[in-house]
Amino acid sequence: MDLTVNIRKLKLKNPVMTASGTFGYGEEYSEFVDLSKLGAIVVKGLSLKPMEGNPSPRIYETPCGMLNAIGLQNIGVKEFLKTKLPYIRKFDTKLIANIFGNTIHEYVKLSRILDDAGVDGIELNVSCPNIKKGGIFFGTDKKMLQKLLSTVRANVRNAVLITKLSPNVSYIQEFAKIAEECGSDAVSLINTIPGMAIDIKTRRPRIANITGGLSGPAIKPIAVRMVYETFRAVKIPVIGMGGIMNSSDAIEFMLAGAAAVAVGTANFVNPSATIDIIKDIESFMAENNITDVKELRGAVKI
Amino acid sequence: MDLTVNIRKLKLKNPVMTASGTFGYGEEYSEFVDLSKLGAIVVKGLSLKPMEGNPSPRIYETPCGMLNAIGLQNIGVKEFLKTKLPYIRKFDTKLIANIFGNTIHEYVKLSRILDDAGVDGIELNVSCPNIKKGGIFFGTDKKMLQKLLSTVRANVRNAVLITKLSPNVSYIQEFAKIAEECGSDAVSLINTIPGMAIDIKTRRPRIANITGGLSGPAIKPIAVRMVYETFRAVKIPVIGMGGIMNSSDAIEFMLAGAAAVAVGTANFVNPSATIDIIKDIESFMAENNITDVKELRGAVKI
Amino acid sequence: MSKYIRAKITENTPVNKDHTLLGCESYRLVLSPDDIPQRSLPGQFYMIGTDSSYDPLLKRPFSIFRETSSAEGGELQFLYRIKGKGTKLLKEMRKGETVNVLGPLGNGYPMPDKNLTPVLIAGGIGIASLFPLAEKLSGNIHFLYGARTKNELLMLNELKGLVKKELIISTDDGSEGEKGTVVDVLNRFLTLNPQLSTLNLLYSCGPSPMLEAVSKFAAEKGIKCYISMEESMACGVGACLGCTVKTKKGYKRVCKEGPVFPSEEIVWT
Amino acid sequence: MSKYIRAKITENTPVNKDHTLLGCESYRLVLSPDDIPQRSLPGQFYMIGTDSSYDPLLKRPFSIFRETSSAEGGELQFLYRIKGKGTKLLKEMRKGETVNVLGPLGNGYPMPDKNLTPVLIAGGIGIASLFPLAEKLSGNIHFLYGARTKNELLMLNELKGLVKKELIISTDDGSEGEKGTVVDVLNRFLTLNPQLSTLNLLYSCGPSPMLEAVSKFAAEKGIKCYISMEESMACGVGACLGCTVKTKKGYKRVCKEGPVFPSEEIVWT
Ligand SMILES: Cc1cc2nc3c(=O)[nH]c(=O)nc-3n(C[C@H](O)[C@H](O)[C@H](O)COP(=O)(O)OP(=O)(O)OC[C@H]3O[C@@H](n4cnc5c(N)ncnc54)[C@H](O)[C@@H]3O)c2cc1C
Ligand SMILES: Cc1cc2nc3c(=O)[nH]c(=O)nc-3n(C[C@H](O)[C@H](O)[C@H](O)COP(=O)(O)OP(=O)(O)OC[C@H]3O[C@@H](n4cnc5c(N)ncnc54)[C@H](O)[C@@H]3O)c2cc1C
Ligand SMILES: Cc1cc2nc3c(=O)[nH]c(=O)nc-3n(C[C@H](O)[C@H](O)[C@H](O)COP(=O)(O)O)c2cc1C
Ligand SMILES: Cc1cc2nc3c(=O)[nH]c(=O)nc-3n(C[C@H](O)[C@H](O)[C@H](O)COP(=O)(O)O)c2cc1C
Ligand code: FES
Ligand code: FES
Repeated sequence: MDLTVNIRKLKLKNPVMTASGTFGYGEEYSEFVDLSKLGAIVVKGLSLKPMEGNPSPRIYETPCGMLNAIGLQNIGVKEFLKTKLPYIRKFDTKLIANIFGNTIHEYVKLSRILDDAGVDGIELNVSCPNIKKGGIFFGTDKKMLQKLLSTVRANVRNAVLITKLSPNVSYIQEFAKIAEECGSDAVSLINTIPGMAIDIKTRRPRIANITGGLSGPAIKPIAVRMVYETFRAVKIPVIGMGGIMNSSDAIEFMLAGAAAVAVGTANFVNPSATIDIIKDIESFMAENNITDVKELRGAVKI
Repeated sequence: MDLTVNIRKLKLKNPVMTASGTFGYGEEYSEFVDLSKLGAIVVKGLSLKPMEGNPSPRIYETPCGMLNAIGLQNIGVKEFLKTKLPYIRKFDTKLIANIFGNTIHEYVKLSRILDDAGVDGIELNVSCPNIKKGGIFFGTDKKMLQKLLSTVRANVRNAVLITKLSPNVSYIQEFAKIAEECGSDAVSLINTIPGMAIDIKTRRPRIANITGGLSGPAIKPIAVRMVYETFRAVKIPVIGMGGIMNSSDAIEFMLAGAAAVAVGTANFVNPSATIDIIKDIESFMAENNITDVKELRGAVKI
Repeated sequence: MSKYIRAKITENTPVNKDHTLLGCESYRLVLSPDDIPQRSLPGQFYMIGTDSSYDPLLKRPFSIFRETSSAEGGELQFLYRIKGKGTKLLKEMRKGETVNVLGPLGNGYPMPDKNLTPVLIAGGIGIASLFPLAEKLSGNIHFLYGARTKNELLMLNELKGLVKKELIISTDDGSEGEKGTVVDVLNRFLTLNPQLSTLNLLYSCGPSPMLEAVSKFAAEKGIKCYISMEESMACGVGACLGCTVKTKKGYKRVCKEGPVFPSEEIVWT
Repeated sequence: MSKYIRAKITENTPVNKDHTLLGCESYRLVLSPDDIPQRSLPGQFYMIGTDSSYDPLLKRPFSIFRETSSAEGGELQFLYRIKGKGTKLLKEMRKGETVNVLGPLGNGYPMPDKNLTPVLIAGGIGIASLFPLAEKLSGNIHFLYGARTKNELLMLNELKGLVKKELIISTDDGSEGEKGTVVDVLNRFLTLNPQLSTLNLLYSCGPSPMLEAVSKFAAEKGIKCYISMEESMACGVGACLGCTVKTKKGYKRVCKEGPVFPSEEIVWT
């Protein structure tokens, strides 16, 4: 049975990775998951300098989902390279660094540092605010995205370059096409969907940041639709995520067109979700006489 | 205790209306709901000619939500005026007709017919495909929306004109502003969010139409955020909906900025949801010494 | 008048012997509603749900299997098979807990002419809907009842006591009764009893492929046939237009114009 | 090592007399896990959840109240108060049903020097976390326990048997023990026992405003104080950064660096 998948030149032992920000730096889950069994570990979003993040409350549960506004708290790329990278390198898995910057320059610098440090993949989170243009996001502005991606592309030589798309657009496939044209090796989707909740007793937002990103099973139908639309629009691999809780969900994303999948909020519900999903995909393949997991890709019958 | 709210010149006895397509033509729920107690009844989307709708399956349950692709099946405006309007008129409530067309001309014709027939409000569903431009939606194209709304505006004299916005955009408030500028009396949001689900056994989409619209509690955080953003951007009243299941949800939408709310999927879960919500809003007001429901509007503390 | 009421569970227990076998797990649910709803007709159904969580969200439709009323109040009985999320959670519910029920809904089976002895054809859990029809007709019927395997068959003793004409049991795997599908059996039955074909009437409830086969059979032989259709439902009251089936007169709502349709009306796709 | 295991419910029953009173409803949950996790420290916690539905989705954190182990296996005990959706559903669960538990998590209370007799200050359901500390210290402590009203007080008899020094009960409404907040009581207590102030140590667990008041009090008097903080949690293992509190050294995770923090580290906002 062949579980391997390729994200361009990067070969994963299986299609299951972790979603950025939901698996820490791998270490946090090492008691529950044999990290060597994962297709890849995508770490919490990194910035050039360490970031403090947002005040509390940062998370709030909603029906079949959760809002979060962590505010991209992270230890910064320097500390990451010093302490976290060596740790993950002890395991037989691929490492993908998720990054974000406030300017194109910051993205370029980060990508270069990480590429030089030999990470396997770099995932650009383009849904964070661009300070220069105040409130405009790379991920929802096509021209900005184009500029960002082509500049970063010219600076990354070894790592595969993945663009993580924002779901907060009318036609996500148009953004995926831009990523493809600018030389992204793959696109990943979806990031969380902006949402809000209010405590009717105190009349305050449930999240200190006012709004937060919605994740979990609640958003799965939206994510599957976007993966389907994107798969039909681009030739580069699509990494699908958004509410994947079990192997059926993972297979659903692959049928919609995902070459690989990422497991996010499910880690919180079941710390060994990733491992369970890998095992259960294998059982599903065995039961259905599927010898190569790649057969599932985009195999939805229309 | 004052529960009345105004949608411009239209005065509702309370802020609770039904969401289009979830309450039939009122009659279907008359065994469970005293229709005279409702703020307004918004009927199933009407077109000029009767429409057949989509093949089955049309609905599928998802985590805390449901997908639907009814395909705008309806009896057509003529039959509506003949049999359904007179029925609803027997009750002491307001009647809002939800309409959609394939061309601007169709919207205009429908609005005129309904305005002449004396409906209290006309809600334009602008999230349906524009056949002329193949796949472009009025609701996600600002220029098209502008053209549509200003033309319809010039043709509606008595009914209040409500534009029902699509959530499938990056910044819904920009579309709300266009509605305001073009003379809409109010905006309503959100419509369902496009989604998809696949049966991994048969590999077929769960909905015959491939994609469907996601509604229910799952989308509430997205809807609350959009109402909040819209309320801050326009002066015209905002009608909030999306996953309202109970009075707390309804109050949450009002705190975010909704002048009135619409109850959709909740009717399926509890056929007397609308009535329960009205009663429970009253109790909440009594317990919290709120004498006028309008005090809640946009009263979230930031 | 249908009603929306709370009902206490008075029983929720397995009904078949080896009920843990995959795909066979069936339960009997007995409810005593707060308020007695209108008496139902055979073939009508209730929407049943809980309000403890939004997952599952929608109510699920179940045929009314039996209704009793006494001085202390009425009772509603259902037979259900475990299928997915909703039924899995339903079976976890205990005596004393409450569910919300909406009903009775739908049209129910039209009554046959007094001089007819109709043939009832149940497949699998379709028994839940045809059993009360058999009771209402005082057993003056032929009953063909098929399932995939022995374990899936329910209410066999009750049927034996009730049915006054032929009762033919069949299973796909031959583990009980005749071997073959219920349609095979129907074919053989009517070939052996040709006098029944012309003057008779069929009623059928079961999985969709079976209903389609029965309908085709009825059309070929020119026999009037009523079938109870299944579609996913949201509202159950005709408002959402979610449960439609294609008929020669356009889409019709299973929850309102159905679930029982004359088989010749259905457009099979 | 913390573990993620399934555990059968062996008890899930109300613990206070008039437990239906609003805001007071408290339960004891006893679990027998499939696999015995590492012994916990007082102040550590478990994340508890079910997998029957995605609503509620996340596990909820509960302090470990008691741990026993015998030849047949270990038992985990929790005390919980009904708050929202998750706890409401938890109380509906019956003996024999299973939950998923993740733990033990967090740091737990640091042990005091042998020559000290610390003062433990519990507010409301905070008793669940401080009771095992009192046990571990063999009752060689002073214990101040406050609640809004009589009905909210739990484990009074057990406390009376356990605490060897002062045990002072208080309620906001005066329905049991002294009238006033636990901080009022603390104030009076240390004024009456000035010798305790300088050499002593406070441990506190309870609602956030109480912890803030205790912290301020400790700072004023220059007493070392450990408090157990509460924040909404998603992962419980330090991965999501959802549960942070502001400290003088930046945001720290309640689930990992906490839940117990030296009170002087916290930046109250
Ligand atoms: C009129 C009518 C009467 C019925 N009577 C009975 C009965 O007496 N006993 C019995 O065991 N079953 C009966 N069914 C089928 C029963 O409603 C489904 O098995 C049940 O809804 C499955 O729910 P689930 O959550 O377990 O499965 P899931 O597959 O998880 O359900 C997912 C969704 O699909 C819908 N759905 C899936 N299958 C069906 C179906 N076959 N029919 C309708 N909705 C479906 C559910 O309502 C839900 O929204 C009847 C169906 C109809 C339409
Ligand atoms: C370390 C720690 C130990 C705890 N020990 C106990 C205990 O022993 N007994 C007890 O009764 N309670 C304890 N709590 C509080 C308990 O976790 C909450 O009361 C519970 O999560 C509320 O869940 P709910 O679904 O009923 O309420 P809801 O308000 O519906 O919860 C909604 C969401 O907010 C979160 N949340 C709400 N309030 C809290 C809170 N105070 N702390 C953390 N998350 C919260 C929930 O996890 C959930 O995601 C502890 C909390 C922490 C952080
Ligand atoms: C707590 C939390 C933190 C996250 N942090 C990041 C991040 O740093 N960078 C990023 O690209 N996505 C981040 N995400 C988004 C996830 O990677 C993922 O795209 C999203 O949660 C949808 O998947 P899920 O529904 O499986 O969680 C975060 C999500 C959560 C819930
Ligand atoms: C079955 C169904 C049919 C609908 N039909 C229409 C429609 O005809 N016109 C329209 O504008 N919105 C329609 N909607 C959208 C609802 O009016 C509402 O905007 C949406 O469902 C979100 O609210 P809810 O989550 O409370 O259901 C429909 C929704 C559902 C579930
Ligand atoms: S279920 Fe809504 S119309 Fe039939
Ligand atoms: S709960 Fe996730 S870091 Fe603490």
